[in-house]
Parts: sequence; C-alpha cells; structure tokens
Amino acid sequence: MEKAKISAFQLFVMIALFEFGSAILIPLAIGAKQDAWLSIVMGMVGGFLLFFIYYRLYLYYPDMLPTGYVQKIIGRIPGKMLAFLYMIYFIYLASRDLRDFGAMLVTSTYPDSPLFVVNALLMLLVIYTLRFGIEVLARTGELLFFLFLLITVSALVLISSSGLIDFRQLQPVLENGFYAVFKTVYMETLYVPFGEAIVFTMIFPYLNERKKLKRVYISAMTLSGLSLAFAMIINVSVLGVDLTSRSQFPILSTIQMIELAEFLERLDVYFLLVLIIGIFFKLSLYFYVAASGIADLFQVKEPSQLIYPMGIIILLSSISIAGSYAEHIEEGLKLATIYVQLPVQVVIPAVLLIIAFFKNKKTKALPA
Amino acid sequence: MKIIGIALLISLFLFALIFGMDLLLKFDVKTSIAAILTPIQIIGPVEIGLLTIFIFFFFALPLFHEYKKKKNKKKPAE
Amino acid sequence: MKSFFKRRKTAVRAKQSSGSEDLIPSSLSANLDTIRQKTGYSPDIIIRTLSIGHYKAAVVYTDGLIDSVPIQESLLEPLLKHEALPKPLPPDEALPIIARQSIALGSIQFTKKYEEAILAVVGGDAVLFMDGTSTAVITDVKGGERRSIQEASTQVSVRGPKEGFTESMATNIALIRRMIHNPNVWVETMKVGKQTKTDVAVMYINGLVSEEVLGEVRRRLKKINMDGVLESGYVEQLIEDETFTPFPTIINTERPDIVTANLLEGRVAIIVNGTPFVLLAPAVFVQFFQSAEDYYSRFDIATAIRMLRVLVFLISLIGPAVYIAATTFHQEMIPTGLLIIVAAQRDNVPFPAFVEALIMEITFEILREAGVRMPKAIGSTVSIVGALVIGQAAVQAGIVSPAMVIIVSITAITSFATPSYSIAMSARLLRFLFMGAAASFGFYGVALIFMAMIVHLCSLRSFGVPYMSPLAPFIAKNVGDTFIRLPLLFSKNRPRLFGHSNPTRSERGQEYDHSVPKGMVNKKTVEGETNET
Amino acid sequence: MKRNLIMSLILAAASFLLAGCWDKRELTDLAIVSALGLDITESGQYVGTFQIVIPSNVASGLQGGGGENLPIAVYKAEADNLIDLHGQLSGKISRQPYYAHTNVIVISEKLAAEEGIAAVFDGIDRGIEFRNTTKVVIARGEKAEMVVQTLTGIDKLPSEKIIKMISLNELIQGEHFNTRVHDVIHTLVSPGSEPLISGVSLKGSAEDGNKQENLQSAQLETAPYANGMAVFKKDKLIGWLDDDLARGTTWTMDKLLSTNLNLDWKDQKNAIAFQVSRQQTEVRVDIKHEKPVISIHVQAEGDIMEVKQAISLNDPHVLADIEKEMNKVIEQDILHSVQKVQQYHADVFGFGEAVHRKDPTYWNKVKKTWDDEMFPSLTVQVNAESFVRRTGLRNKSYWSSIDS
Repeated sequence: MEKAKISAFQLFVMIALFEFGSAILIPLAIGAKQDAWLSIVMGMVGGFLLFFIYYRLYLYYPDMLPTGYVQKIIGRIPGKMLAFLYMIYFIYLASRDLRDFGAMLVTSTYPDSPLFVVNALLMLLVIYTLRFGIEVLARTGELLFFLFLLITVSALVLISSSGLIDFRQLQPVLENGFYAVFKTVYMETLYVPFGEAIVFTMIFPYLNERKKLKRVYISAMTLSGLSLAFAMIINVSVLGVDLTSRSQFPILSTIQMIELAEFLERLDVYFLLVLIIGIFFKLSLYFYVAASGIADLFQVKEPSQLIYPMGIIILLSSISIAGSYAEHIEEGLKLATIYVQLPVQVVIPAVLLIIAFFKNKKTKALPA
Repeated sequence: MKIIGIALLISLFLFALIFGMDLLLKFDVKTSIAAILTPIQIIGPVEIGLLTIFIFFFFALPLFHEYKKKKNKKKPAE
Repeated sequence: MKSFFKRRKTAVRAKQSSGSEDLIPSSLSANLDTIRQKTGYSPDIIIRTLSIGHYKAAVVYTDGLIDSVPIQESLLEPLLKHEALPKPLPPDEALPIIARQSIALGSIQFTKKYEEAILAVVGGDAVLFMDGTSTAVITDVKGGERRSIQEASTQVSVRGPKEGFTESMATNIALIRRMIHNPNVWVETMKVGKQTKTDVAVMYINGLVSEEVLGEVRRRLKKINMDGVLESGYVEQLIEDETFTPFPTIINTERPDIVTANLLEGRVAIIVNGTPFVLLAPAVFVQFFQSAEDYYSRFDIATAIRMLRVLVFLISLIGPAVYIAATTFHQEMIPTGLLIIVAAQRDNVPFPAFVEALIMEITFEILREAGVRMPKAIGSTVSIVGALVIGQAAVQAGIVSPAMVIIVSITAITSFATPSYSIAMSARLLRFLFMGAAASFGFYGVALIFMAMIVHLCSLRSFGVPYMSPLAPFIAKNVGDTFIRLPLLFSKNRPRLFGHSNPTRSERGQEYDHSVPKGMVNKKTVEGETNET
Repeated sequence: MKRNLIMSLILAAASFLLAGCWDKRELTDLAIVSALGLDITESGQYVGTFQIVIPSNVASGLQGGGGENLPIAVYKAEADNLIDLHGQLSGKISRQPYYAHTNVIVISEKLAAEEGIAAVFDGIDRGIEFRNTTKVVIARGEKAEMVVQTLTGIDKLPSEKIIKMISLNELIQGEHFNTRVHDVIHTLVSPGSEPLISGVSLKGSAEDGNKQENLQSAQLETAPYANGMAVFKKDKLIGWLDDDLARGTTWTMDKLLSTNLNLDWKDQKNAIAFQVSRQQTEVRVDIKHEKPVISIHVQAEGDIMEVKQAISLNDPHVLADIEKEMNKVIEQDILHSVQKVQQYHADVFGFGEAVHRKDPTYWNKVKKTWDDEMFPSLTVQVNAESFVRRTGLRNKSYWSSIDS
C-alpha cells in the first residue's frame, strides 16, 4: 500500500468525477423512456445501500486494502484468488471505459482516425499520470473538477437560454408503470454507474479523516446522481425520448442543438473537454486501483513498474473487447450487468460482510 | 521478469473474460476468437509502428529495470 | 520514503573538498611573499607595509573592492599613530590589543587560517598581518564603485515603492530590513561556488518560517557543488525540486516589497551577491499571476486583473493552437460567416495552417530575440523591418493570411502581459507543443496536452509544498489570495502548507469598523456636517 | 534513466502520430455546401443540387473580392441515395464537399408529395457533418434545383436569404417558421404529430435566376419568396396552408412571436391594425365520454398601430370593445385553420401528443385510429382573450380633426 493521504474534499471530487465519467456519455436507463431520470435517482438510492456493505467491511479493517482483508476473511489462498479476479474485473471496466470514449470520439469527431491511436493517446496520458501515484491524481482531480463545473454550468446556461428545453417531453410520468422503471434500476443503473463505486473500497484507506468518509461519500454520490438525472432530464426534454434512445451519445446531440446569437453553435467540440476529463478520471481510478491491488497481491515493491505493462494490456483489450460499438454496448448494459456486475458488486461483498461479521463478533466489538 | 509474468497472467485472464462475454452473447467459438483479433487486422503503417514501440517497451522496461537493479546491487552505494 | 510510486532519488553524495587548513606563517616577509605568489603578482593586490610601534605589519587589500576613505582614515592613520604599548608584549598578545585600540572600523575579525585571510582579501576586506604572529585581522572596508539603488526594471509598478535591489548583497539585505523592523528577521550567510566563493544569504522571519522548508533550503544550498555561481539563476537551477519542467518553481524578484510580503507569509529569501534578483521559496503557481500592485489597489480591480491574466496566459498558451485546430479539424465550430472570411483569406496561401503558424511564430520569436540583444540605437530599425515584413509584405505576397497575423500579434502581446517573466517564458515554449498537438489531432490533441500539463503541474512541488496549492490540494482558507483577491479585511491566514507555525496574521483579523456610518441609519452625524447646502 | 526512456517513448509515439493526421482537412480543400436541393426524376432517382460557397467572392474587402463575381457555384448529381449523391459529386468538383455549414435543405414538392421525405433524412440524421439544426424548406411549384441556384441581392448567399426571410416572417407576421431537421424527424416518428414545413417559391423566370444579370436590376427578376406551409401526413405532402390559415396554425402551436391583425370597425373593412406583441397559447385536453375535447386558450397582448377613422382611442371603453372584436378575429383565425387541417387528416398541431400526455392508457386505445378517425372529428373549442396595452405615440387619431 502506497504511503499517501488524501483529504476528504479530494475523495469527494474523485467520487463525483468518477460517477460522472462515462455515465454522462451513454443513453443511461433509456429503457425507462421519459422516466430514465427517475431510474437514475433510484439507482443512486440503491448505490447508498451498496455503500453500507462496503463501509461496514471498511470499518472492520480500516487500515487495509480489500486485497488484504479478503485474505483475512476467507483465508489466504482463496482470498488471493478472489482479489485477483477483482483486479481483472477492474481492468476489464477500465478497458470498457477506454472503448466508450474512443468510440465516441471516432464516431463523432474523428471519423477517419483509427480507434487504436485515439485510445493510445489517452492511455499514454493516463500512464504518465499514474506514475506519480494517487496524491497527484487526487490533486489533478480537484483542478479538473473546477474546470468540469465551469463547462457544465455554461453548457446548461447555453441550453436553457437557447430555448430548447420542453419539459412536456417528460410527460406522461410513469407511463408504463412503476415496474418498468424499477426493472432498469436493477438491470442497469444500480451497477452502472453507482455500483461501480466499489473501486473506492481500495481508496478508503488513504483517507486522512476517517470520520468524514460517510458524509463525503453520500454527498458526492448525491451530487453526481442528481446531476446525472438532471442531465437525462435535459436530454429528454431537448431531444425527446425517441431521439435520446436512438442516439449513441445523447449528451452530444443535445449540445449540438444549441444555437445562440448565430455565433454559439456547433459547440460539441468544447464539450469534448468535459468528456475527456470524465473518462480520463474514471479510467485512471480503475487503473490505479488495479495496479495497486496487483502490487499488493504479488508483493511488487515498486508498483510504478506495473503501470506501463498494464496500460498496454488495457489499451489492447479496449480494442478487442468488441467487434462493433453495438456489441460493446450490448455487452456492457445487458450482459455484464447480470453476469458480472451483480455478483461482483452485490453478492460477493454481502457474503464477505456476513463472514466478517461472524469472524469479528467473537474478537471485538464493532467500532462505531 | 516478475513484472512480465504478472502482466502476462493478467492478459490471460482478461482475454478469457472478453472471450467469455462473446460466448455469452451467443456467438460461436470461432467468431468469438475472431472477434478478439479482428480489430487489429486493418491497420496502417503508423499503427504498426506504434504497436511495435508499445510492445517493445512492454518487455524492455521491466528488463531494463531488472538490469539496473542488478548493477546497483553489485556496486552498493558508497 | 515519500511515495511508492515515485522514483526514489539516490542521494548524490557531494564530496566535501577538504581545503588545506594551513596556518598563516608567522614571518611577515614569508607571508607576504606567499600572498604575492598566490595572487600571481597581480598589481591590484595592494600590500602596504607599516610599523606599529616597533612591530612590523602589513595591510593587504584589493584595489577597487574597498572604500579608500575608511582604509585611510580608520585603519592606516590610527595604526600609524599608535603609541607604543606600555610594556613590550609578544606579537601574539599585542595584536588583539592594537586592533582593539586603534582600528576604528565596525567589523573586525581574527583568524589564524591562511585560506580565510586570503579569501577576505580578494573578497574586498582589508587584512592586517603582523610579524611574529600567525593571527591576522580582517577588517570590513568593502566598498568601491557599485550601481546605486534604482527603480526595478523588470517589475515596474505604477503604485508602490520604486526601489529595486542592486548587485550588492549588503544593500539588498538593508533594503529588506528597512521594511521590517523586527529582530526576528534572521540572516544566515554562506559561500557557494568552489571558485567564485559567492556570498549567499538566507533570510527569513524566525517564528513564521516553516522549519522544514528552511532546513531543506539550507541542505540544498550546502549540496551545491559547482565551480562558479554567477547569478541567482545558478542557485535557482541547482536547488529547484524538478529540473525537467518548463515551469519555474522558485520565484525571483527585483523588488524589496515583494520579498518582504513573502517573508511575512513564511517564505525564505535567498540573496546572492552580485545580482539584483532575489529568490523566494517555496513558490506556488498562482504567485506568478500576482503582482505587488494587486495588493496596493482595490480588491475588485485586483481580482478582475488577475482573472484577465489567467485569460492572457491561456491565450498565449493555446491561441495559435486553437486557430490551427479550428481551421484544419473543426471547421464546423467556426460561425459560417467567419469561416467564409477565413477561407477566403487562406485561399491563396500555399502552406497548411500549421506551417503558416509555425513560420509566423518563429519569425516573431526571432524578431523578439533580435530586439532584446541588439544595441539600442538600431532597435527601431528592427521594429520597422519586422513590422513591414510581417505585417505588410508577407500578407500581400500571399505567404500568410491576415488572420494568422492577427493571431500571432495577439499571442505576442499576451506573452508580454503576464506579470512574471519566467512564467511567460514557459508559455512561450509550451505554445509550440500545443501547436504540434493541434496540427496532429485537433482539439483532442490540445485537450490531451492541456491535461498532461495540469497533471504535470499537480505533480510539481516546491520545497515540499504542492505547486498548485491552495487550489490543489484545495485549501479553502487560502483561496482568498489566488486568482482572486479578497479585501485585505478578510486575509487573516498565512498559507497553511508552510506558514503553519503561526497561521493567523492578526489575532482577531482586521475587524470591520461598524462605527463609521454606512447607510441610512446613522448617517446624520457625518452627513449633516459635510453636505453642502 | 527510466524517466528518459518513458520520455523517448512518448516522443517516438508523438512523431508517429504527427505523420498520421487522419482527419486533417485544410480549409483550401473544402467546398462549403451552403444549401442542398433534392429533386426526383421520373425514374425515381434523386437529383441533388449543391450550392457551394466561393469564399473569396463572398468575403468583401479582400483585393479583387466581392462585387462582380458570383458568390456561389452550383453542382448537380444523380443517384439513389444521399451518400451516393455525395460520391457522384467527386468527379465533378475539386474540393471535398463539406456539410457542417449547410443552412438549408430544399426539397421539391414533387419529391415530398410522391416519394415521401422519410427516406431522405436517415443519412442526414446519422451522418456527423450534417447538423440536426439545419433548416428544411419545400420548393413549392418549382424544382428544388431552381431554388438553390437562384442568386439573391442583399444576402450574397442565397441559402442565407431563404433562412433569414423565413425567420423574419416568423418574427413579424407568423405565417412561416423554420423547421429544423430535428423537428421533422421528431414529428415524423411520434404518432400524435405530423411535420409542417415552410414553402418557398420563385417569382419570375426560374431559368434566369442563376445568371449575374439577375442581380443587375434593383427589383430582381427572379427571387425566392416564402409561400405557405406544407402539411404532411406521415411523410407525404398532402396540402398547403396559406396566409391566415398558416398563421392560425402557428398560433395554435404556440409558435407565434408577433403578428398584425386587421379589424373591421363600423362597417369599414380592416379599419384598425393591431400588432400582437406577446401571446400565450395553451392547449388543454379533456376526455369526455371516451372522446377527447380540445380547448385552445389564447391570450394575446399588443398595440394599436394604425386606424383609418376617428376612433377615440383614449376611451378605455372603446378599447374594451376593440378587444372584444379582436377576440372574435383570433378565434375565427384559429378555428378556420384547425378545420382546414382536420380536412387533411394530418395532426400537425400535436393534439395527439397532448392526449398522450394527458392520458396514456386512453391514448394507447385510440393511437391507431387517431389520424383518420379521431383527429378529423375532434371537437375543438377556441377561447381568445386579448388586451390592448398601448396605442402608439398619439391618443386620438388626426382623423377626428379632419372629420369634424
């Protein structure tokens, strides 16, 4: 474990940027039609519940990385294997995010550029960043967060002042009943993006003010969850349900609709910066967590050694992860949620918590 | 060497996962294997160059590090 | 061990040069011979032999480095007039008495070391040797022709003190002392540079300075192993945290008020003899966007101007890059009317936009370099030629487009509008990197390089203090004086990361004075008297 | 040094990338398409007419630019789909056609009526260069080709003239409005609404519009003008709404910005000119006896701009009477256009969507039969409220002094 400390505000920023990351790109929860925003909010609430599982586990072993305490809970060898699989899972998600981003860039702005090169450039940036460790990443996050806020707020002002928003598009609410919304929650929004915050279990031990963790986490989640829901409301009320669900990247289509003063139009390229920030951050976090986890498992003395080879692996797998973007999205939002995310984010942590509970019951009382 | 070993182990598991996902999508085994390789089939000289550099450093960096460590051990700090 | 992920720095062990600890020979003639020999019989080393009572002695000094008035009036005259001691003493004992009785100078110092004595001679002191003893007296008579105190030429301000530092370290220290009358202002001196033996002073306010930073400064200064230190730039490069960065991590300034303000924030000043540029550490990024005048003018104006500077910095960084990216990759984001105008201008230009921009930028850099280094007399010639070549001929010949000339001019002006010369230089260099990125990948390239720059900035530290603080790590208490400047009323805190030994500037802050009428409520007292009816 | 190795890696990568520059397009390699005209031949092939800007002739102030030279060049191609049209163009033009700045797509009446417009828009919607905010107009009674190639006077770019002309009318008179590609697609796909697109016609001889001589007379011989709104059913043009009918439609759709209304007063026709400066229209749906009832509530305010007889406009009671009169005019206007549209069996107002929002379950029942059964037989009530706020710089008109 790296000897580093991050502040509560830094954790807040990291969680917020992470949640925003790629979720802002994809037509999230559009299965719920105009109630997508509702589904996102409910997913967020589900995310809180998951957090309490992770939080309890953290309270049992506050100074340890999950790769360490898994070994304590279920024994050394099985623990190591499980932890290794978790790291593979993080690497897989990192590749998915890289692909999301590359595909977006290639389809929207750089149609003739090879995906490999577009991805490679971002990967080089991430490799460069991660060699400095978590502290620099956290500090970078703080700066980027301000930039991020600035751009999103200005985008919001532009959209609303060009008179595009038509809230009638959000009606009728709950057209297909509550269950249709709920289905997208447990099929989609609970895991992407809220359950994905399981990576932060690997970051919690670095926090310098332990008591603030709960508050920071909940507020960051709320901020990003509500913003995502709000973004979806804007998307649907500008584009309509039909176009939102047909768009590969709804937010981009929304930005493209801006026409102001015959001057501020076709702004999607400016908005690209927001997307780069989000993806860069999400990717870096997955990658960092995977690298530090692997280093912990294999007792690598200098984790920075791992960054470059792992970066290349992520880069290559981001290319071969799917033949087409359609396959990529199908895999990510339908298959992976049920077969990968559900067990990894919900079932296994819950089981671990139960075992840990019984193991620790005898030895010590739970610290508040 | 350890680093390369770990990296290869990771890629083995990762590509197994990707392959498994393709199978779950109800593709047959042959298409699934092909799906892993297709994206790097249409490739220009620039990309080949980049890819070569990347893969070269993939092996070179850890080996270089190993070499340096050995040299440092032989010649301990004064 | 700071961090796993960091490259571990292998400590370079500086070989301490063990100088010869030779003592001064007690025979005066032998001694003087050695001195002559060691200085190569240089005519500017003056050796004045004299007798003090019945002792033979000699005063040695370097012509031009000393002030001749005190040498004559306070050193030679009293010594020559010295009356014989009541009883003869051995020279060893006599010398201190003579020195005490007859040398009418502020600073005297005894030494037995030959090395020290000779260094004092070439350093501008006068040294008194006496036959029969190996003790010598070093007297401070430094002087000679120096530049007088003038207005700082690199950091000009409309309002504020006009004094700038000079080349003399003593004067510089005095200038700072004049602004803080406080015994806690401490100065430590050392000599740096194997050959030059340059005087370097470390100045700080005891009790405000952070001990870690101070210790680090001392350590790094001692580690310098270089034959010559000619300017504070040498010291700056030798003690900075990160060599491979385009950004300055140490501030240099010519103004005593800036140094004073920074000392008050808990920073350390490093004054190098022979240069008017004083170094300040630790530095943070936002400081390079602040000028002393910000604090002397009203806060709202200062804030607005600081914002403007950030904008200026951004333009000078990415101005040409944005033009290249927009015209070669993202034509859709240029409004139609503008696009048609730009397209019409570029219709006959034979180069791609990137090459065009490169030609113009490099031409401009050449002009600037020529303008700086040239004798002043022909300066105007260059500007006329430059203006004609760039502004008129190139456009009329169709080699560059007028739009490009506008872009280059704007970036040129912006690079002069940054208050700190050193940060303007970084932008100047990075601009070409951004242009290259824009030419190969449009805005994506620009954004990536921009992010890499941010990461790089965040990874920098200056004497252990994160370079981007108080923005990253975000320190709410200190944000009042960054790209914005809150009214002085609210500036109660020193920078937390290094001013922590005494974090508050005044115990209760500068309280708002409620007794002064501000509104309708209790206006009458003052208003009634001053209103002209 | 490991750091140097990494740096050299990045530099090597960068040098390779500099050699790449895949999506680089110099401005001098682009042909900016400002308008695209779409016609159809007898054999069912598309004919695309591309209006391409010649920048140096548009941007004035440059040496030799502006003035005498034509601002546009027009190219034609024939193919089965839009992308192929683009391909066909490549043998005829030296620069790559670039569509991000295309202002307007002109579709011929024939294509819209016979072939339908749905087939046109997928390529535009999907492609990344075309914007969803590009405007669409229908060439009424004319080939799209002719509209696209006609030169115009004040605005050098004909495409700009068309767009600005329509949006000016939208701002002042409210008989036309610009329809974006996005709106067309949106109304096409949603079951409870149909597209409504402005029409453009040419006055004078269409053949001569593309010649420099056309610009030589102060009153252009040939020039495009806005002419009615095209009503679509599904994706086929089925009729036109003109003048007041078009305005009534705009009014119902709450898209009216301002307009002029003429009132009869004391047996004199059009004696009062009233300018509506602000208005609000609300469409309410009530489902009564399994039948939707639409009530349109209009609130409008504005100024009296002109009178033709002695009306004492300083008398509030008179103004109240005028308001009453005006309510009638507005109600008539709207009712007429609603009835007209009902005859077309095409719900351009989006009443269906309103029903959908009001009662989704009911909507699901009537969705199928909406266009042909429900919509034509809808009961529509109009209720207008208008307010005269000001009467200009004078109170009584000088008519009162002349008459007495």
